[in-house]
Amino acid sequence: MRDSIFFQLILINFFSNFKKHLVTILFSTLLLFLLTATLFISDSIQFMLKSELNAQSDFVAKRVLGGDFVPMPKSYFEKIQNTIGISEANCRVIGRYFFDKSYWALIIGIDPLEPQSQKILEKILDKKSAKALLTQKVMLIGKGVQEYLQKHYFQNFYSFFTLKGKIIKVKVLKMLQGFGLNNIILMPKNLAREILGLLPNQCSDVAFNVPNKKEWNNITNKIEGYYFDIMLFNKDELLKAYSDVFNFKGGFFLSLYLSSFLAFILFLYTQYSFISSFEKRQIAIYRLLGWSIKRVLWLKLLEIVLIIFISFTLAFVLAYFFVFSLNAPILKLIFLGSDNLKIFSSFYPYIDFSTLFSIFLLFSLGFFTATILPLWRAAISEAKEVL
Amino acid sequence: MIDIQNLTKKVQPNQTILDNISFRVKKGELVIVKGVSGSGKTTLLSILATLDKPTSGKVLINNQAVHKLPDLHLSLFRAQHIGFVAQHFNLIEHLSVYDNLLIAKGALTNSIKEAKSDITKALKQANILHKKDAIVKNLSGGEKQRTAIARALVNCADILLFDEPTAALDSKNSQTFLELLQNLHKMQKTIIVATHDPIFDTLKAKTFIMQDGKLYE
Amino acid sequence: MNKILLNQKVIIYLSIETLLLLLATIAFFIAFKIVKNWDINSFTPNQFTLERENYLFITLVQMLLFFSIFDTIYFIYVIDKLHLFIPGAMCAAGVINANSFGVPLLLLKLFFIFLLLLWQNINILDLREKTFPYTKIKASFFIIIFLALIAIIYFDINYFFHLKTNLPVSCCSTLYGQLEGQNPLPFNLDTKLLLILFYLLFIVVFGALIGEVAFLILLATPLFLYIAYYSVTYFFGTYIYELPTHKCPFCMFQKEYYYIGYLIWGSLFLGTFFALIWAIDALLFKIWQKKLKLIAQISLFLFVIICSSYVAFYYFKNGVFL
Amino acid sequence: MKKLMPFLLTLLFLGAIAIIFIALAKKEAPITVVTNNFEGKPLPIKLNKTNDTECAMLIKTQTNAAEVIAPDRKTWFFDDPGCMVKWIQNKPFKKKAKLWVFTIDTKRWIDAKKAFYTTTYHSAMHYGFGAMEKNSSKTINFHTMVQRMLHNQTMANPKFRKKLLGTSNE
Repeated sequence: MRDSIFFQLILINFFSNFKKHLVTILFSTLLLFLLTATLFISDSIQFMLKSELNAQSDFVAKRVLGGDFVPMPKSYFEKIQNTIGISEANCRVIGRYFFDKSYWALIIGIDPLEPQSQKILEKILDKKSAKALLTQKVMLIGKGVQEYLQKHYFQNFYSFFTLKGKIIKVKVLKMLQGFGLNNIILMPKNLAREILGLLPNQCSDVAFNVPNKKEWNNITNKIEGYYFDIMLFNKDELLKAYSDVFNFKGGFFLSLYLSSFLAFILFLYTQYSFISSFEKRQIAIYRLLGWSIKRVLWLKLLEIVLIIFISFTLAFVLAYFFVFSLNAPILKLIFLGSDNLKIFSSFYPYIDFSTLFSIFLLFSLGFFTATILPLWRAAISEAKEVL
Repeated sequence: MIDIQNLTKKVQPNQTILDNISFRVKKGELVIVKGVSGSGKTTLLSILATLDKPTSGKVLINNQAVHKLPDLHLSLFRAQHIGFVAQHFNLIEHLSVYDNLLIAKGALTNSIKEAKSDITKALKQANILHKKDAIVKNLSGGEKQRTAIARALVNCADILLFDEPTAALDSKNSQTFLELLQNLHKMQKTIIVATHDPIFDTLKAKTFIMQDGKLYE
Repeated sequence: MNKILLNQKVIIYLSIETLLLLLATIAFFIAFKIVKNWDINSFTPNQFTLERENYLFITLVQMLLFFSIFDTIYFIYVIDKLHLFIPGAMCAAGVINANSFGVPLLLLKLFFIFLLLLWQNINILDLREKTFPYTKIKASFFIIIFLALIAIIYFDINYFFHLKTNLPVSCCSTLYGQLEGQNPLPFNLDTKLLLILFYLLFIVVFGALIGEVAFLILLATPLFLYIAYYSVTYFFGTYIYELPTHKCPFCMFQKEYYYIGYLIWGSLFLGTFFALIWAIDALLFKIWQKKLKLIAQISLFLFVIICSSYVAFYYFKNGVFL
Repeated sequence: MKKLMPFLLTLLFLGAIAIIFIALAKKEAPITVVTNNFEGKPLPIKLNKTNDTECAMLIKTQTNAAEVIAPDRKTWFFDDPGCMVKWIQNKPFKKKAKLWVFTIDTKRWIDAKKAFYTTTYHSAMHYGFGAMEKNSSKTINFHTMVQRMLHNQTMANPKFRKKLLGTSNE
């Protein structure tokens, strides 16, 4: 690179026409920054969702009544549990607890003695907290819950108001760390039943694993045939459903972006169509010295490559800082506006390089398409005209 | 060797700049083309420098019919064989002397290592090595000319063309230029100078006179 | 609105295709003019303009080639990622077979790159000569390329607009798995014969490259490409996935297999394309290009080595064949 | 050596072509379709050598198998009446084609449109339709069978299976 005359001349030309390029770089950096930042956000969310889903159990069986999911009797659980091919079946007690209208957290009842179908729970439960959960009225809470409690002057406990009008005081045992655990409360199963208003012989739903993925279809077929009122959801279906949401949002944003990209292309075209006499003279001198049209054109195109490269690097650094350090103020609202995504507090720095590659491809192609004609027009400047 | 046959150049159908010119220049010859301004000297020179194409006639340089070449090959030919020093030198003013020569070198090669020694050599030949890193804008007229000459020499061109070389120089600098020209002549370069300055009358050279687009010996 | 059309990757892909079409359209107009008016011996201003436009034309097509290669890689990547939205699809195989436009589209895209490479080759030969003898051929040839691009765009639109997200498709195991009793291999070959053919044809192509037997390359290379496709899908693939029942040409593009698919298919196509171009040069233009030959040889060799080494490593590791 | 090489390589290439021809001649491929069935009568199925066109499985028994004979005398084979119904739905010759099933009770080919179907038969693709020549209280007619097949009201649907059987399939 350093031994390349081409490279030297690109730099020389770049700084000669710096004012002109500066405007371009500013615009393209802004545009790329917006796009990169949104893609970072959506990639990061998708990654977080995926890893959260991977930690979930393979299947959840839910009971439907009145068009909504309702608690199911334990007999359902027992029947499912006895099906050959499934493991870690769990009669789950899980549900939303509304602190007030604007804030709710997910209560998950756990029994440390049962096998856990959710891998993440196994990780959280150390010996000490398992013992406490067996014997005391305690809970493990996420960061969001902690913030709520502090705001409302609860210190290390909360008084739950059950659906039957009873008040139950529960001590905070530990804080939960990690994404996806923001608004979660873990507590003993029976306590959770009481707070959520479930009867002792009821489960919210049944979660279980099917280790042999080839059996998934068979098991679904079998268990769905047990009762008319149960539905089975597997991890893959959930993943598809989640992907859809962000697919839509990302795509919508991208469509908006593309219209501004079109404007940018037009801007580039006019920007580079104007060739100053200063620039024209320079090219004429190149031609005088034996540079062919083809060679001049390539030199100019490589200058564009340099501009693209600078804009891209700038945009990448800015977007990374904006999303993963500043937590994407403003832009975050577009993505996390809907409340079902409350579980995230900050973005996990995950970058999908293929998306970066695709932006780079599209952007550079657009850039070249816009500038090739003006550049060519500049490159065919005849030396004799400026002698 | 340059061989021009029946060269005619028209700008518009009725405006003839060069009218049926034929002549030959042998290798290592020094030729002076005299004529008042507007007589077509510059056009003739730019056709010889392969920058312009004739309306009709043949231009053979080193046995290559240059008027037939497409731009890609013509440019390569120009870079390899022709050094052109224009009246206003055509340097890029805001760059250094070195960078100006680098551009010329860039037409043929992409290796800086290769270019560096050639550039130093050419600067030495044109006696401007001491100003290597100076910005062209800050040079005097004579220095600018020497830079332009160095640039013409950097690719080891065998044909050198000068358009009004002394027009912008004072008499002292003009004298220095003559010495330089004689040195180049000794190096067996084919040189063609278009001028109306009588100072060249002192030189021993083949002389043509240009008048209204016609060439007389 | 179709859900697929709102996918980021599909939008980006279709935008890229639009831009490529734009580039190609400009090139097409110049090509048309060149075919009509090009005359290297003429000294009219018209010819000079045409010559200048010729350089624009060349740069445009070179850009088209450059971006088409990345575009095709990106296309494979996109359809691989789309399997999330299509019920039943496990990888690109299901997505590309989701409607009847997918497979022709992919084949067309590969063929398009081959055509562009061939064009670029003629271009190099053309520019080397001082009279630009092939410029008219080049321009006419580009008109064909342009038509191919139009076809690609047509298939693109049809493919993505008809990609249904509510209809289940088959995953690769049913598409490429052996149907009961049915032999999926061409010419009724069994695996043993397929492998014999694979290595035999490789020797023929490779040897023909060394011995510079152009006509043989022209005959044997397409057959080798065909046989190699089946060999990789039905034999070598199973060693990549380490599963005798997993027969799929696309899954190897995924991260689980270290994206090896890009290398395997890339080297195969590069090798066969360059071998063919070399042979065409030799037969048509009587030019023997050392560089092309070398690239073809290295790519093909690399391809066969990678494929074979998967089998060899599996054998060393487990002591048995699948 | 250098002169011999093209010759040798050509020989090798011809060898490759020869292998292809030998392989082509060696064994017959499974049957998926039979042309020129001019009589319009159902053909006997070569068991384990004939593919079901819809689900691509080999047909292992003639009982409850089905055939479609198109107006152009092409014949297709199916191992389950359900497969036949599914396959023919988007074919242009849907109405003109002749449909045949091999009955369970009388063990012979009859017109599928005139046959009756039990709903809980252990059929090849688990749709549950078993072709019968004789009507009974447990059978449905062809039209109902087609409707149920297309509406996913078969034994392959777990909820519907439960309704049909009254209990789970255990």
